[in-house]
Amino acid sequence: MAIPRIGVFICHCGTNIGGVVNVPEVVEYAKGLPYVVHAEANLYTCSEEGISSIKNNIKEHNLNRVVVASCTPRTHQPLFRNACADAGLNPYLFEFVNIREHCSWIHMQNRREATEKAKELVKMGVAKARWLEAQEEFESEVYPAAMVIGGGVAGMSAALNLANQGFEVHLVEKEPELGGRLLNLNRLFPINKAPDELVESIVKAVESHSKIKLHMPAVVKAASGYIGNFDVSIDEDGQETSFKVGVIIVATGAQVLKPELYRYGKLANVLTHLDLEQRLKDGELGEFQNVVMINCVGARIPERPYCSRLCCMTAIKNAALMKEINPEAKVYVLHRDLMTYGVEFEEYYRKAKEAGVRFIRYTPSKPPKVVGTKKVKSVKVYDELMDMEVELPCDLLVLATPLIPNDDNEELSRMLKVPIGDGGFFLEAHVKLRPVEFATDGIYVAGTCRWPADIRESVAQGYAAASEAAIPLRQGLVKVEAITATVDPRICKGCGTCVLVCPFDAIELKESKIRGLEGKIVAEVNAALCKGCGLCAAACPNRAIQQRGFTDVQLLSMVNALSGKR
Amino acid sequence: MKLPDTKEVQTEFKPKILAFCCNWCAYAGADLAGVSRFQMPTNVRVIRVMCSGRVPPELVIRALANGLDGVMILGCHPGECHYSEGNYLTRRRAHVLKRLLSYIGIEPDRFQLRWVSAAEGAKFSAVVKEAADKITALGPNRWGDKR
Amino acid sequence: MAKKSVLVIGGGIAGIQSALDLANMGFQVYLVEKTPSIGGRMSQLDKTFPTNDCSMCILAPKMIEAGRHPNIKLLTYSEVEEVAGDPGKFRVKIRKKARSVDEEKCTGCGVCMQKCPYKTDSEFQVGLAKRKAAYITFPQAVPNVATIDPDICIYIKSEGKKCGACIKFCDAGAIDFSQQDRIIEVEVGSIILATGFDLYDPSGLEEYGYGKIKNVITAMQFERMISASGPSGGQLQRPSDGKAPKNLAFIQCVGSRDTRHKLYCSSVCCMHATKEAILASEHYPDLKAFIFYTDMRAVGKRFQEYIARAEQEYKVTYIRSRPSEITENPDNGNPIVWYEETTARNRTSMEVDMVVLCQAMVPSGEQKKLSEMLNLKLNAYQFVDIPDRLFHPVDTEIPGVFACGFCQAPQDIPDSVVQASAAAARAAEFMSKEK
Amino acid sequence: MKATSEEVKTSVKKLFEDGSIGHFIGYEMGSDSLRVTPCFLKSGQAASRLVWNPLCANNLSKYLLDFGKVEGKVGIMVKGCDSRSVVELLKEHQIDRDKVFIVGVPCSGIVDREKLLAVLGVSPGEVVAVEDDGDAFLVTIKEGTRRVKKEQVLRGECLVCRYPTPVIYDMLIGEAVSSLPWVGDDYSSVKELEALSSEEKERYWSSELSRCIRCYACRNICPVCTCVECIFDKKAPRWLSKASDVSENLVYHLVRAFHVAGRCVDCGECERACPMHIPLRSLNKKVEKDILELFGYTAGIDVEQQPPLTTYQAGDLDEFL
Repeated sequence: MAIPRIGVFICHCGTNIGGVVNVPEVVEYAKGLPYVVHAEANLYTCSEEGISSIKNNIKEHNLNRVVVASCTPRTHQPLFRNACADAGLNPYLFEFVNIREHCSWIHMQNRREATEKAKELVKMGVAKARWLEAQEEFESEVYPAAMVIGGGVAGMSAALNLANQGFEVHLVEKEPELGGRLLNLNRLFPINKAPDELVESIVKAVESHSKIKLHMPAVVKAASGYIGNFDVSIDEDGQETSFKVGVIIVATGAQVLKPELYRYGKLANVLTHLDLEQRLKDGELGEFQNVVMINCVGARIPERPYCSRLCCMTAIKNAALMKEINPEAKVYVLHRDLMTYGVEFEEYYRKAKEAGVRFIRYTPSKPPKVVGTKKVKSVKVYDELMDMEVELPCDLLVLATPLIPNDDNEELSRMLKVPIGDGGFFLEAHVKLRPVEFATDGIYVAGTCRWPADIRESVAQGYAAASEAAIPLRQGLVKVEAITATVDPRICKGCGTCVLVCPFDAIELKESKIRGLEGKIVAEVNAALCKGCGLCAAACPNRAIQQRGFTDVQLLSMVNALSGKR
Repeated sequence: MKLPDTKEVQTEFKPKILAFCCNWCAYAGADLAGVSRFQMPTNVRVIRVMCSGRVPPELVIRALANGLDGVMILGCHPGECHYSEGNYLTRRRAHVLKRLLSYIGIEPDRFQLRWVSAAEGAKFSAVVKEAADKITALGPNRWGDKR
Repeated sequence: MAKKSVLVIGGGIAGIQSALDLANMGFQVYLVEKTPSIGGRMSQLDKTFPTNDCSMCILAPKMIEAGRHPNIKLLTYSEVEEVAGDPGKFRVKIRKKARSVDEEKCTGCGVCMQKCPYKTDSEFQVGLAKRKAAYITFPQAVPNVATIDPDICIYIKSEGKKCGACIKFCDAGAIDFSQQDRIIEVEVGSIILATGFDLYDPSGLEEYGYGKIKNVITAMQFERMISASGPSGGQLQRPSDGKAPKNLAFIQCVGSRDTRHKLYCSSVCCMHATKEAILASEHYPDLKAFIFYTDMRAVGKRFQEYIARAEQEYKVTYIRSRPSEITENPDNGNPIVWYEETTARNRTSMEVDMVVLCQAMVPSGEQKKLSEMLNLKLNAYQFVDIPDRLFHPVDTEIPGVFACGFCQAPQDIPDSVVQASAAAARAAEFMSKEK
Repeated sequence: MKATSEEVKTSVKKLFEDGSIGHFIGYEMGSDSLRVTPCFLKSGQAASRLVWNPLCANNLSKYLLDFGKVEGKVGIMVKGCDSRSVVELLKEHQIDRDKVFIVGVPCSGIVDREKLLAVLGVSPGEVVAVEDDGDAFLVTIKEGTRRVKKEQVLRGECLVCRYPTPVIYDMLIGEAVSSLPWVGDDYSSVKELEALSSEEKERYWSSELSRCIRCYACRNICPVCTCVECIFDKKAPRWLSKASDVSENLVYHLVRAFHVAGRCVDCGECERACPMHIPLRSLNKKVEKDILELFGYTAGIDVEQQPPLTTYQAGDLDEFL
């Protein structure tokens, strides 16, 4: 290893760091650390100015290690690694020190100690950097096919998009029919059309597409592998089928809550909107004169705090339809906040009001009460505006209940190793900027399995997931971050501990082919399967297996630096 | 066995605590604590590892023998490990290690395993505060540089 | 064979997302942004709801990636002039405005900004601060190069007779007043519109006194004020006397859901007011924030919990009422909010130190020009019309032309990012068919 | 029937003759009549050197590692504890089951040489022979034969031995012994230490560990310490400084205890080898006890059983306070 020449770049982040940590003092301190040949402060190291300073200094000072002390590697590591690469330095010779999230932002009242802590963090980073080694990323080919799980609108949109881009798509739907939730609807908001024809045209396009292989009714039984190379096996109508795909899109949808409120299921004239739509579709609704609809049934309550996003529009849609069917009918919508966001929903709401639908706002502390023993006769509600309880005659009570996660989310989550978050919906990689990606590469999420969404949002997410999935498919090659495990076969005693702890079956005991070690049984890592967790490295008794980027010597150096040892 | 009480009373003792955080949950939780500006004691220094399961007992033992006053391993909640089962293995090791450390006289609070999710910025800061308080109460680690 | 190419108009988060997706898929992307830097509205935000992630922190890596991507040609300070040709083969003329700065030579050091003697209101700081005639919009600008504003530069106005300080002090020799606007012609298979939004001027709502009552500001101004990179370094300073307010009132639906102004709901104001109230309470633990709202529209992931946190942890008070008027206490400059209590039905008032108006958001001004150029239909509110909103949510009526983000409907960042990726997918699909 | 030296000799000789083994690792008498040493045989003729008596303390299993490349099978003599370390070696693929022939001998306890000499008040040269006699040893010294109760003179691990009969063997000489009458609470000494305060424990272990001269005898003799390059011998990273101060000794012994966690079979070799009389088994017993309590696992019983620290149950104890 060449003698380390470490450059340290310390970011003010405007005042985010500089306002708390005495950055110039940290710079001076860094200059005195072993192997540091250059240290400087930047207003924003992530700005083009900061980046070019890194590049220039790599050249000027012949740096062979770079340490940036700024924010979090979780967002900025790729940027600085790329800067190193641009300047001809292997990107793995870069080390990140977090002095913002882990220092300045959490010690705003204690500048002295924050500065001391920042120094120590930099010292630890430099200690690790001294032992960094250049790494080559493992490259693997992407199998040019996708699996889309779920044949609702989100899944079908994703499948069609990828198929039209020329990729083979396996569409796996658990029901015997495509269309998902839409099939149960009577009309769609805000266009007020029946879904049948609209869905049919999409279903036809999917079914007739030469690139789409439809598996129906089918469920995913097992999935293993990694981006570019997933082995999937499904149960298709009782038969096991296996295939290979490069990417996976999860678009499994959600279900509608059947509430245990307002005597639903006990009184015949209490329906959910889904029940109502089914009856309308089947022409089985019958006569009605006084319709009351209650929103937020089972939603926005402590045990289910979220807003299901689309129930308000569903209620408005059906309320207006009730008026349309029977203009003489009295139709009330009892709501909390009315979530008619955007342009069209607001208009939709206005039109329903104009059509004579009455909207009454109730407060959760005084919820509506159902009157009647065999059937609902009336609904009592405290009207906030009138400041009094009103009793509304009712021969049809319709409840707007939220979308809730599918029961099989957890199983799928375990199988694909993707997380479930708030309320049991799938958790995306970043709620703001990576809404349709999972943290696991090569697996994407769209539609209501991620969060309640209406049709256009689900379709957009389907397309968006297809867009992210098309990237590796089109690139044809993915690179794996070089933090995978490596074995020193000279030291490995072939005990197999690493094999036992590896969650990904990435390690095997094999006869060595290395000269001088022929025939010795040693552990061998399949870089394509290794996900870089480092479990093996911690378990190996003689440390013959190491995780790149997190080696023993690197971690130990940090510990020693922190405790003032060399 | 009767031994004299050797506990020193020190004023202004600020323990130094090392926290290994897994990249996916605890480190992200620590980031969130930062983004949320949850203020907390300055004692803790974080080392990022990809999984709590990467932290070998050797490193914890070494850190304590070096004189660090406390070592924490923070990982994903059971069942939420990014690598499925890393934290379960960590949990087994930690149980054994904690008891072993206690056996030779290193107070149990000096080595802690805690679960912090990516969404638990507040929990991260609570964990840091709690550790700092407890370890401050214990006083300096007497095993550091012991001759 | 030349790469298939796409034109993305608008360098905000939506445009950046579309551009990055397509570039990563292997398409050549022309990303056109009318201001000197990409970043858009998101770059002006301090934090983002509901995680309180620092907006610039999550945006900057994407901006830089877009700036350095080999498949993205960044055309900032540029505007589309003409679109001709047919779907699959659009011929586009782009005016790259004279920056008077050589982008290759400029290092973004900012010396010209320091030395330039002429000032105007900073767009980035929403008029809360001045910028120079020579300026870099904000520190993380991509590209990080200076621009000289011809409207106020005395050198340009005097045709080189006066000033020239920037030329004198620029070590890099990057100042180039001989630059002329350039017309760049490109041929693209597909076009993505991501032109974002402008802020509705609340001075039209005379009852709220914006522009007359000093301590009535807009939400975007507040955003800059509370931001560490803002003119006051994150300190709240009310305009009349620079004092930190002890209480704040946020007024929702200013110009939105209003028959006299915009009928639609701007979709994000409930949440950004909540965020701003939280941020203010974080900076000033004793501060009291009141939010006057119509419906609290918190429909996204973790939004309800965010509101609950604002109420419980930060003691933000939500008042369901649309204030009828704001007057000013002449003694101390305090705005007085007049409103009707929902239940008591009394007209009552509240005197606060500062009022923040959550103004409506409207399609950006360039939308109209672009629609004429493209012969594209806009709806009644000037948003891009999407004929089949449900099943083709990013397709305009012209094949090969897609629209995403705020230019087609009010929406928050994640929804814009989703639509941006969706538009990229549709463009890729469209160009795959056009083999 | 107890196994005798004679039976061992004939059996091993036969094994050589019928070609079952090409090598044998057993015991022979050593420098004095209170010592046996390992002996390595290549043919049946030499089998007459073999002995089996209550002095056969050595765990021979580690020698198998040296016979990896020889022709034919290697025979080895194992007591209950030794057989368990053989299980561990098999589990970790350090030896090939097809290449070893395990001759098991049920064991009713091994004499602790130092304890015996102290009890009798004699020097080593004065003892002529030691024989097993149920709950006592018959010790022949010049003056005659004395019967010494086993509890007084057994090695520490034998006092808590739960596996007197080998758990794996190809041939068992003598009758299986199911349990030993004196074995009660396996962990009473561990519990005593556990009950101390942190300060008391610290004083105790500081004093014990301060004696360590880091000769590494405990590691070198340990049958499950099989690493090609011990982490303490590595230059980069250097886990341990050369100084043998208490902190460094602490690292050494704790890490060692952890490395054998779930693998240690309590054969007691480490403590027997320690020239400074550090109660090393105490650390190992502590870990053994915890692993049994926490995960219900005992090392060295079943080759197919997965080591406790390489697996988990979702319902494992989740309490850390």
